[in-house]
Amino acid sequence: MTIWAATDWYAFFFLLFALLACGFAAAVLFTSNIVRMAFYLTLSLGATAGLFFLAGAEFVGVMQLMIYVGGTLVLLVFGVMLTARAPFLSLRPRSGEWIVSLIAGGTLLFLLIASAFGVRNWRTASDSGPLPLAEAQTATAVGAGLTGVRVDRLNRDAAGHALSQLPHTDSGYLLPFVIVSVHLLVVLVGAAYLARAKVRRRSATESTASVEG
Amino acid sequence: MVADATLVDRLRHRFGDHIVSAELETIDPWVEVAPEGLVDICRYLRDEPGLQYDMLNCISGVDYLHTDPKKAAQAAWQPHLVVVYHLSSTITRQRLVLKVTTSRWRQDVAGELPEVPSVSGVWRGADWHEREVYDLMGVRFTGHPDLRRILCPEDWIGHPLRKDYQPPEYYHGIRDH
Amino acid sequence: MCGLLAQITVSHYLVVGAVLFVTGVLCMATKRNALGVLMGIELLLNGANVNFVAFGSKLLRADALGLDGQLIPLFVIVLAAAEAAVALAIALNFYNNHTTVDVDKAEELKG
Amino acid sequence: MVRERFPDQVRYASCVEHVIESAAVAEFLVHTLSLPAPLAYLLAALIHCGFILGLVAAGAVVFIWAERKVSGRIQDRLGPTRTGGKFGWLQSPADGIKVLAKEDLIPRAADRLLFRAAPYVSFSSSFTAYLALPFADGWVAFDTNVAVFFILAVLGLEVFGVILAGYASGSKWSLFGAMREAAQVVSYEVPLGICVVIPVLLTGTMNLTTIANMQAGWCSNWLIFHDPFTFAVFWIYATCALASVNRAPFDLAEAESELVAGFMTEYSGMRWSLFFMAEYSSMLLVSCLAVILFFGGWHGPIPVFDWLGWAYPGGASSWQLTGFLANLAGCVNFITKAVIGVTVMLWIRWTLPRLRIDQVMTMCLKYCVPLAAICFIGALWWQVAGWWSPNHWLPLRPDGPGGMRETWVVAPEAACGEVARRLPWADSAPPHGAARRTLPGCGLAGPPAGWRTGSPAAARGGVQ
Amino acid sequence: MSIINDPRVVEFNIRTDEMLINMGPQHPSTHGVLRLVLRTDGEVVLGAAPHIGYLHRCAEKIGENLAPRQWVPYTDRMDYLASMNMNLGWALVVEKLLQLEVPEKGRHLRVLVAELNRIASHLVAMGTYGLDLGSFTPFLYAFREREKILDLFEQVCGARLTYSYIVPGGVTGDLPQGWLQNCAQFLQELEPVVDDYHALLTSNAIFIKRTAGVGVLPGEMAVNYGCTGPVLRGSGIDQDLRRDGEPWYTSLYDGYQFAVIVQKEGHYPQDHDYPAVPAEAVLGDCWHRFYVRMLEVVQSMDIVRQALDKYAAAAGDCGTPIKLNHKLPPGEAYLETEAPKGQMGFYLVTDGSAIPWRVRARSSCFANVSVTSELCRGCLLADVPAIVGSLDIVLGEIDR
Repeated sequence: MTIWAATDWYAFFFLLFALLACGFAAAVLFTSNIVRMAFYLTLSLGATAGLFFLAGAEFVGVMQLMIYVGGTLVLLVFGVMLTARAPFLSLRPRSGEWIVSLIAGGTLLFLLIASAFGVRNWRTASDSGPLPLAEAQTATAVGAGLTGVRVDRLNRDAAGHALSQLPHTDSGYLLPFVIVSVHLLVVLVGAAYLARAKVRRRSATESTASVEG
Repeated sequence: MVADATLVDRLRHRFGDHIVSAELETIDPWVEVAPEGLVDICRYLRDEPGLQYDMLNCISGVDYLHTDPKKAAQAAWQPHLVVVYHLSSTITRQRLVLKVTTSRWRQDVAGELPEVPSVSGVWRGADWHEREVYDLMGVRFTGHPDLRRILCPEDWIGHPLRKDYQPPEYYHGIRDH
Repeated sequence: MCGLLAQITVSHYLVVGAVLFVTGVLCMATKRNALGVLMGIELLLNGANVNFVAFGSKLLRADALGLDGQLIPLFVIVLAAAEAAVALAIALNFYNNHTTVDVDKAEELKG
Repeated sequence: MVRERFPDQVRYASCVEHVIESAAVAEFLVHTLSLPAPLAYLLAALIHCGFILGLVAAGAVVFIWAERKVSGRIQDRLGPTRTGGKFGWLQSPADGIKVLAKEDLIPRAADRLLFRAAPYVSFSSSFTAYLALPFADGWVAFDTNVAVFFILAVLGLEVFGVILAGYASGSKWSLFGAMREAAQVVSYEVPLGICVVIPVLLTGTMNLTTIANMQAGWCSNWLIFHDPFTFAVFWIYATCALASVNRAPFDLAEAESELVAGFMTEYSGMRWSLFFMAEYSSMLLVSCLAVILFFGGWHGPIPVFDWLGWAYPGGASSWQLTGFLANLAGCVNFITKAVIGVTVMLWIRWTLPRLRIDQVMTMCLKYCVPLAAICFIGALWWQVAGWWSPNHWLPLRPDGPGGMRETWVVAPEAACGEVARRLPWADSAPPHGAARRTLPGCGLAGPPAGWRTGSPAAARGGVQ
Repeated sequence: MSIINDPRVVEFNIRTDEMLINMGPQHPSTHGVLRLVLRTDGEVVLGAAPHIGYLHRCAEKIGENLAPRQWVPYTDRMDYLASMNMNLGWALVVEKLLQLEVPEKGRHLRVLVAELNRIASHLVAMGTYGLDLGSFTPFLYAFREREKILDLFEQVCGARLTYSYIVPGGVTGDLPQGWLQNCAQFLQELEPVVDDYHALLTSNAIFIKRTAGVGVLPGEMAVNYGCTGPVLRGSGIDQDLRRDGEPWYTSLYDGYQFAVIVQKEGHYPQDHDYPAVPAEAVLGDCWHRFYVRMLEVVQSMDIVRQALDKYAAAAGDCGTPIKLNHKLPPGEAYLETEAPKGQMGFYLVTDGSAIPWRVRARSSCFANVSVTSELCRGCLLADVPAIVGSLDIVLGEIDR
């Protein structure tokens, strides 16, 4: 029974998702087959979504699953299939590049990890302890934040009634939200332009070519 | 226009010697034409108002050869091949039979397929029929766009509907029963 | 569990973020396939997102960044999707013109 | 509750709850059976998973049998009659055994790793989506407030398995299936998303339990009857959902008369049956989602248990036999509605010919998207204008003054007022109650977390 | 209009690779062992090359070694869905060579079974066409009714598929007791079911979307390729050998009232209760070919009714089959009959012995399927089964 008492599920799940995310990220790096890379990337991104859930960012986690894993990767696999012909399926990096990149990457990784543990404040939980679960349920707050109301900045009494009003100047993330919306519209139009219609050109050979059996 | 004396006269008048003979007193009257004039005659039959044989129903090959030497000696004909064209018209609803006679082998050299001009330029339906006759009867249709075997495998040897055809004993290692 | 993992803190998340980030950078550096480079970018952005979420999580620290830590990753994700679409379009165009997706061959900027 | 009793375990308790809302079961295990808390949580999680896996597997088995019987009846046949005696009820298990015994073939041209992985990707994603699906008030494995979004996202991953399978098979037919699937995904996901957002918009929450509970009472309270636009949007949802689960007339990825079997061409034995089970469980899933979003979830056409006073009152935190029975009946009610939905899918499959890929894309992008968008605006307008809706016709709940719809908003008044104040039409003061009804979601978490679920979260008071 | 010829459809600026795929000979919707080699660009089929011969059984060569009566079972196996019509074609050409007339009663009996088999064949065509388009149910609905026809045939000749019933000179046996009533009852049962078929397929919106305007075969091209039967009439060419054939064949139908079913541009035949031509449909498309068959089912039902009365009224016997050693006068005869799938022709050359010198079968499906490559050029992959299915081919007849 002691082993059960010592088990910390939070740490367990964190480790699980962290290892999955890092492991599959490494798999993306070391695979040269492009389709498998896409597959590993999905798993890595999915595991990261799990980390987001653990950190209490449910909405971001689901967004990650929906847009990143679902949308982007379907798009990517689409691209892979369109361009996947045997010679390009596995383009291998040159070995010299490998060494240089590994040295640089290793150094970067060391620095980042050192700094991650360097700040004492990050390394330890604050004395007041983490907030309870309910605070993590943030979908509505995120939505309100995007529409310009930072409900999380309201001071509230015990019953949840706001003690003060937000300053008029605080528009939350309304502006970035609008900018991103316009940006997406532009991307949409741009994509439509890239794949725009062209007048069909048909060579005579095409129309008369017969199929070889 | 029915395949009658008037038609034959018309054809003779226009194509002269290309009309070899005509048999009108039989169940299905037929006109025999020379291979050289076949395509022109067919085009005429298809396009000429009043004839308008716009549909090629069938092309058949008939091999006249007695494999039994006794019967061959009694036969009234020398061994030959006949290619029979059955035409009809969806407009006049008339039917016509054309025949082309050719030797069994080109210049009687065994293995050299006899040649008949292709009418696939006149009726596109002739394409497959000619391929079938080529495949099974061994007639080379000159001017055919894609003369390949159609029913037998591409690497089949021989033309099965010929009277002297011997089925192979083995095909890709498979023994014939 | 061992002492280092006795309590999962922001630092642990930062390590994951760092690993993802570095992997992404290496992917971008070493892959010759244009789509592989694109995947490297995705990993890199993802590593950054982990950091944001960790800093913003009130489960890990009381004095956390709060909602900003979630809103910024949202923008990153959305923009990454848009970026992926554009990059894919570029890759496909490149493939159209050069019949290859090897970025090392993309010396000329003209299509 | 957990927090008070196990102050040192609160951290992981709250976080494990995020992964698996096992608190209620875990609490029982800890208190009554005196198990150590971590073990209790593990057991609770396994019980939840077991229930869901059982439901998915049993669902697939039952639906495969039902498909045969329904198709048989539709086609003037009997369907299976012998296996297992009456009605051939053992047919699906018999098929399962047969499939298990089959040789597992992997083509030489296949990418072996991806070929093996693909069925699991499909199956596990359609299984995972069930985690966030409530079956009755509080009967949910993972009570998240982004449940709608979660289910859509995870269901979308099923497609990834299909695409992988098609690519990895090394067969041209499979590749065609995969490409069709990819093309289909990008066309149906957009209208499906818009359709699902409309009930979310009306209820102001993405928590499926709350959405269902807001439709308590008579069937007139169901969201499909909220206004003409929600009524219309249900049919768009049904169309897109049919497309999302690859059922006829949208079964293009596996179109047997065109692509042999599409992405499943090279699969045999167990791997093939995993795809099969994924398909059937997603059918049930989208049907369940439709029931919650449009047909009141576990709240029946007639509020029998509200009359009896058995249903858990709001904020209840302790286990009650009557409440349990009400939930059980609600669960049966819920599954019955979902099964009716699945049966309609079977019926459609055996009636209609298949569409062509360009027609599917045209339909989804050219017709469904604009229609859904119009319905979105229409439903929004209906709500904002506060026009009459059948939802107002009958009291929502006989026991509460004004019904639950009026009382559920516990959001901070100030924040609510803040949003309302900044809206363009803020000056023309909305009618009494309309502000709340139109903008119910501006509270932090809508209803208190764990609202009426009896979970510890409720005890902690949710919002603060 | 096919996709690549459609000016509204534009080319996208994405480089794609052509793919060569083999559809068949083992494929669910090539109606047997037809093999189509498709050159595709994505979903668009740039070219289709049909390959046949996988079911070649040397029937013609075998015919040179058998008496005409012995060859009857080989005709069964040509269009095995319409064996009666195959039998009839062969019997008639032998009789034409022999100038052998069949008694009045036998004539009506032949019309009766041939038209019944036409119904059966068209039902299969309809059912499998639904299957090709992804709708399974019409297939079983069609087979349920066809089953009743097979039961009737079983009562007549003991066989359910390969009848060998109509033989040169007559038939193998007269109808059994009570058969006429059974047949009349079947017609009564079939009548309302036809409406179901129209509801399930002909007027179904998705069915129309999938077939209307797809695989358009202009009348001229149909004639040029030698297409016949419903394929030809669906393209608006008014030819039905039961009315337009040789007297030796049309005399069979003397005294019968029937109107040839032919589709016309913009003409909506409204003299029946069946669905009107949808606006999207183009003359000669898959929908029209399908519709011709559906209307011919009704037409054949009417002919069968007439035949039932005429047969009952006729006196005498049904003809005497020729003997195996019946000498065939030297000569040749060619006769085409209107089989369900098109004009089935037999060519018989004799040299005076009891064994034919040469037997040739002109297959309607052979000509009909040769047009596939023309129709499939530029269509979508999903249209290929729709087009091949609308041609209603039977490989037994094509490969012989």
